[in-house]
Amino acid sequence: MGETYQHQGLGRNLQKQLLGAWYERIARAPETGTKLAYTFVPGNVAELLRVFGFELVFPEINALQSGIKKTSDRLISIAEDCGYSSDVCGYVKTDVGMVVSGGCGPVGLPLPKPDLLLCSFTGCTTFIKWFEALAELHGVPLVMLDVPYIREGESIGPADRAYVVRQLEELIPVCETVTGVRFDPDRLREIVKLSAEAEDLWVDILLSARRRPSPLDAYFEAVFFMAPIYALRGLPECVDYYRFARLEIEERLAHGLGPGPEERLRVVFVGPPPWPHFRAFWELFKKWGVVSVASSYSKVGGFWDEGFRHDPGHPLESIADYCMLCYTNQHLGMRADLLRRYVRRFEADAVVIHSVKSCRSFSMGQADLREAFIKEDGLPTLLVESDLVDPRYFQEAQLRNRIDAFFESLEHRRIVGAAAGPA
Amino acid sequence: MIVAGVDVGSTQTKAVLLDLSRRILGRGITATGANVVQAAERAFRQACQQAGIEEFDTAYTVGTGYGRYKVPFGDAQVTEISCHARGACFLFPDTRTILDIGGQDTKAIKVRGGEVADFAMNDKCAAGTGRFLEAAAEVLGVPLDDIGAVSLRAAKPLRITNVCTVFVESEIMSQLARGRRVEEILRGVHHSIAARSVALLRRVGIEPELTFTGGVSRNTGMVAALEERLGLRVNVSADSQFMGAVGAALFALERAEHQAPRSREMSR
Amino acid sequence: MVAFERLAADARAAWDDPSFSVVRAWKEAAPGRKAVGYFPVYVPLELFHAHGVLPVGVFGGGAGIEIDHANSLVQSFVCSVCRSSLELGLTGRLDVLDAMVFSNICDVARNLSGIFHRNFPRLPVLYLHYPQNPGSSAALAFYRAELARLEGALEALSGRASSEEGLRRSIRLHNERRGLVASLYRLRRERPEAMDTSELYGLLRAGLVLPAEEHLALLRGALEAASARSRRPRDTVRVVLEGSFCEQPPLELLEILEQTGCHVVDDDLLLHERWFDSPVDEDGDPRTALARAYLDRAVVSSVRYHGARRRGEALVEKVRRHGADGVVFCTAKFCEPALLDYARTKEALDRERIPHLAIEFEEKMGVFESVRTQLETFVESILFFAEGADTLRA
Amino acid sequence: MSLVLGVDVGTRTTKAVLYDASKEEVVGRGIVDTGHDLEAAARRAEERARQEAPQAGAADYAAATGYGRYQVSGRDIAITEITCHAVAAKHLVPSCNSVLDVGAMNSRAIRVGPRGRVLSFRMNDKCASGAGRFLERVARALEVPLEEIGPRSLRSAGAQPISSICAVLAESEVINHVTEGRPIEDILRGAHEAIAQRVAALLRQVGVVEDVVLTGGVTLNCGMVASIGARLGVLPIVAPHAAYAGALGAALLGAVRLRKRLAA
Ligand SMILES: Nc1ncnc2c1ncn2[C@@H]1O[C@H](COP(=O)(O)OP(=O)(O)O)[C@@H](O)[C@H]1O
Ligand SMILES: Nc1ncnc2c1ncn2[C@@H]1O[C@H](COP(=O)(O)OP(=O)(O)O)[C@@H](O)[C@H]1O
Ligand code: SF4
Ligand code: SF4
Ligand code: SF4
Repeated sequence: MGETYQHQGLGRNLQKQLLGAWYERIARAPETGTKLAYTFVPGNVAELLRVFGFELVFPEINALQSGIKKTSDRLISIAEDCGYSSDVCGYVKTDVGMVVSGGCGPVGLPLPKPDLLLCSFTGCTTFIKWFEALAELHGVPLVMLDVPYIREGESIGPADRAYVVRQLEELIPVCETVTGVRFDPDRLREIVKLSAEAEDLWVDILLSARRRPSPLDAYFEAVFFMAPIYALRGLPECVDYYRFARLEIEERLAHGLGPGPEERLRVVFVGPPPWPHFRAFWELFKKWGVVSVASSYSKVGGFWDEGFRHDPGHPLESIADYCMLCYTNQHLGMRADLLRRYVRRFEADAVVIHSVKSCRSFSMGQADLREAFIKEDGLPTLLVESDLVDPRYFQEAQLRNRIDAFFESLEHRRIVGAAAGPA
Repeated sequence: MIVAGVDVGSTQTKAVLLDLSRRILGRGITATGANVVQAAERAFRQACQQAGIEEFDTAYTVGTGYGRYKVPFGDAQVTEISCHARGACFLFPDTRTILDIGGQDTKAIKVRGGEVADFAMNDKCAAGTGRFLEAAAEVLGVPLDDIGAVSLRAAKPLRITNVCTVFVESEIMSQLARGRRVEEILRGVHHSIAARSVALLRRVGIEPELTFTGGVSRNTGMVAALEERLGLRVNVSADSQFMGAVGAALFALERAEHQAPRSREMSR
Repeated sequence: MVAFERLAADARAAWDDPSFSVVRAWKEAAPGRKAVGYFPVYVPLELFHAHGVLPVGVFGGGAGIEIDHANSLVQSFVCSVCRSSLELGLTGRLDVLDAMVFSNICDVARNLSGIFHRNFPRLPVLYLHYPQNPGSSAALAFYRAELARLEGALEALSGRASSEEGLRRSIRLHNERRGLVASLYRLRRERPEAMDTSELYGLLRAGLVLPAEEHLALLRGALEAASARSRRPRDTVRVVLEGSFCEQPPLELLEILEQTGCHVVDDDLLLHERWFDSPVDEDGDPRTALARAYLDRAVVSSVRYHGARRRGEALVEKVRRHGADGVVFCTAKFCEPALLDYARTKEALDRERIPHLAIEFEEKMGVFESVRTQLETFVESILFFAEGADTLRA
Repeated sequence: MSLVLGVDVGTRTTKAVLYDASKEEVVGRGIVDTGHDLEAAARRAEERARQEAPQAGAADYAAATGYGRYQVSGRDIAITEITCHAVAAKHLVPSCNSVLDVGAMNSRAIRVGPRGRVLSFRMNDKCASGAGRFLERVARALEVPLEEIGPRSLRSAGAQPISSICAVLAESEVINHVTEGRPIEDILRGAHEAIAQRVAALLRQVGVVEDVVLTGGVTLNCGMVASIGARLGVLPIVAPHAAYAGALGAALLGAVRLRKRLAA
């Protein structure tokens, strides 16, 4: 790619710039008097917090960045020295390691302590333990936002919504006290509108993967493209970012470009990637001409491609729904149906599940999903295990064995043309 | 047309030649040792000699086994997991689960429609592998080929409590010192491996039929211990140790028949 | 008076049975009886009782069953109680149940509800979200709605609505049961020779499968018999056992605790009958009473958010209250709530210079030698070195 | 004189220490191969110790430790090896804060507090890959006497890394290295480093706080001591008569109990 095209690389580069600037704003918050709200990515209430001028800090993103920068193993061992078990979530350990070792963030800038610690209990019970730990480490009280799980065979109930909305209303005076800023409902509507705009654009990008060849790797690339919708949602630069990113994708579409040299197999990816070995992991698939056309992880924050939008007409209600609708807050059956829709909508040949040891919120039940896909849908499904930040669990030889054995048989089937369906 | 499959195992290297009708024409087996390429060539030559053909008569060769990434051998490489699955399903078409116990590793493979659906392996610890049996044979002074038969002479297995091969060696010695009989101890050792294998198999789920492959499947005591543990009849063939090579040869045959473009993997 | 040993054996026969014979027998005794399973840790037992439904604790298969099928549906890094509970279902042992209840104790348990849902289409799965923001003014209304959902399901199943008076009766009965459990714990705390930890555990665990009335009678008998028991007291150290609130340790482990000289003065095993630190209100609106009890008076545990109350402080307070010498963290392998809480509570104990030991267990652990050595060393480190004990020359 | 016997029945060797509690000094030490009869091993070790203290009478108190501690007949108390090693290390080296005991089958890392109290510990008791037996096997495979492997490993110019974690599989790997003509010294160095890495990791789990004291049979191997030091980045102190540390600890604790008994 490169020279002959105008917009290639835009998405990646701009994302880096934006995140860099964001980390700098966080580092300088004590000087600029900006208040920092720590909260979680899935189903976050960014819009409401922004009304009060909070800058947002996401410990998961800090952990993830440490993974990419390959500092997570050191941080994890610091946390393990403090008594954290080798069997608990590596994100928590990476973050605790960062705080304990002096509060230096993943990009080398300081991470000042939170002014508000908002534990949005969205899809992961570990969140509570994590912020309880941060509350103790920073000496800052924890504010809880309890989000009911979407239960088997049901959807959001009126009691669920009322509960979350009421808690959001209760959060407002807390934010007012911390920031000294009065709540302004009009401002909230404006911010919610900006979110919805960015969401529209992002969905365009995601849906482009329906084309053949897909212009985008909806896993290995999308996990970078998705960062602004989490970190910066509700800000004008977020909308701008997706405008530019869409230009890149449109250019690829116009020239029939794909993310790699060749698209031989279209795959739906499930689960977060192994950040410290991101490249190596991608290579294991590239070698087989695998392109991801949809993924669950790029939606950990929200299901815009399934029709959800933040709604300026009902800001709090839509924020509440956003909280409850995130991927890991849904029961397994809904997750399975979503993935099946992806397979159909994006004409995928197979499903690949990367099951991470750290995150049982994602991984518990994935082996059952595989069973369901193979048995009930006749869908070739591969499950591989490693971790999202702990490099110790990334065993390349084992992974290669599994991945090769799987694609070998897919490809062999293709070569010999035998329509050996599943038993 | 003749094709070949070569399985470079951690302990032994095996080669098999097949003709178009999927008949085995020749077999070769040799210790792997330090030089993987030489071992592969030795086994291959042996098989050719046995079949009475010239080496260049083979149309397509697929390499497999732990050595396949180190030294690409043949026209294409396929994982040993796929090869064992292919070989086992060829010899026993109703195979759903495979247990492969080799010299230094043990694998449990679940197959569906002849393809690998899942697998689990133990490859960092000698406990539960052929190496464990070799160690026991050595301590007890019984030739490896005989341990299975000897173990079957005991009425009951002795309970072996340790898992680690090193610890088991001392355990065996103290049992000997306490006057326990060799066959009893051996039966216990076989049962201990069977228990570990079953635990590994449980990780992928056990569904009949179960086919037992790898060098250790030649051991009748091991087959008996497994069947007892599982309460299930286990498929074994005289070619069980060659299963990986047979599978590789079958892949070679299909590729050759379809004059497939060579695998991309190879060009890397 | 029935001998304590007899009652302990009866209790064991009731619970240590992966085929749930007691439940089967209860159902067969009268037509139309329904039994509903629940996964740890807590369910409002009173509601089941008021609808004539038998709540059955499904707390794993223990060491007694082989896992043949569940491993292909649940990955290796998940605790064994999930795996073995699923195996119970996959092998037909849960056919005796008419529904199954799960709650938001951890990520593993909530997704397990989904696995049950897919694999057992004939077993209705009910998921309860216990409110984690007890400070919110909306928590009560929300939780009452959750309880109403549960009641709706129980009513549909049993064909029996619950009256307010009936529900009050159930609350009274369960208050009494909780009172007996508390008395047994008090006795054990004061006179370890009255009963072993494993015996007390067995008595409590029988309550997972027995109807409340029967269990009440068992506990009453046991309290009387144990009080009359006289055995030789042993040289022990007083410990609080912490971390086994969901997956239950093998009985052998509890016995080893005793053998190595740990006098367990309090624990968090089987919290379902010790969930509240004071009785549920018996007079007002019973549903509000149950909801309020959960929000205001639930014991501190790893599976519930307790507002500003710090886990470490609560544990230190527990240690002081019972005059314990130390804490044994006994956590299920891969149990994230327990392991994460360990890291933080450990710090509080260190600050207070309270000795502690961490051990991990699995339902089917073959060898206990290592655990035994660790416990022995721990006991020795207290026995030989306690303040005031004859000191070693440095 | 009140005499205390401390006996440590290990997996490979059994050690006995005779301790004069009134003079607070060790009067005899004995070491024998454990063999299969644990009870007899304890007796033989005691006899050996008595050869150094022919004038000693019957022991007033016997404390047993080690993996065969429950097999010692006539013991007054059985104590775990962890408690014993900690007490002995603190006794021998009062500045001690961390102890690393590497035996034939097990390695133990201990953080010790005042008076030798165990603060926390870790052990490796399921897998032989991080203990002395690994070295014995390598020595055997290379046909080098055990006493010489340490000194020879120190003559190596560069270690030949051993990639297998398993003691058994490492043996085959070692043989392959020999076939490929790698120098014996380098292979030995590699084997020592492999163990050092594992035991150092174990110690790091409880905290490396100086002074670090080494105990157990592996301290007889100067190559191991050097490798462990290099791995930890601190100079470990080899306790005097380190192989007897377990037995000494048992004797010291036995003396405490004896005093208590006499006082009662
Ligand atoms: N006749 C036999 N009886 C018992 N065990 C045998 C026999 N032949 C081979 N083995 C075992 O088989 C192992 C080799 O198995 P193999 O599957 O060839 O291993 P790999 O593929 O890992 O090199 C040897 O380690 C040995 O323990
Ligand atoms: N003379 C020696 N030279 C070098 N290493 C030795 C020597 N004697 C014993 N060892 C090492 O010490 C180990 C035995 O340690 P020891 O503490 O006696 O074990 P245990 O207490 O488990 O019996 C052996 O495995 C060996 O590696
Ligand atoms: S368990 Fe998963 S969702 Fe929860 S904090 Fe860890 S990585 Fe995030
Ligand atoms: S030393 Fe023993 S337990 Fe350790 S890896 Fe080798 S065989 Fe397994
Ligand atoms: S044992 Fe722990 S992880 Fe497992 S279900 Fe229970 S609370 Fe969850």
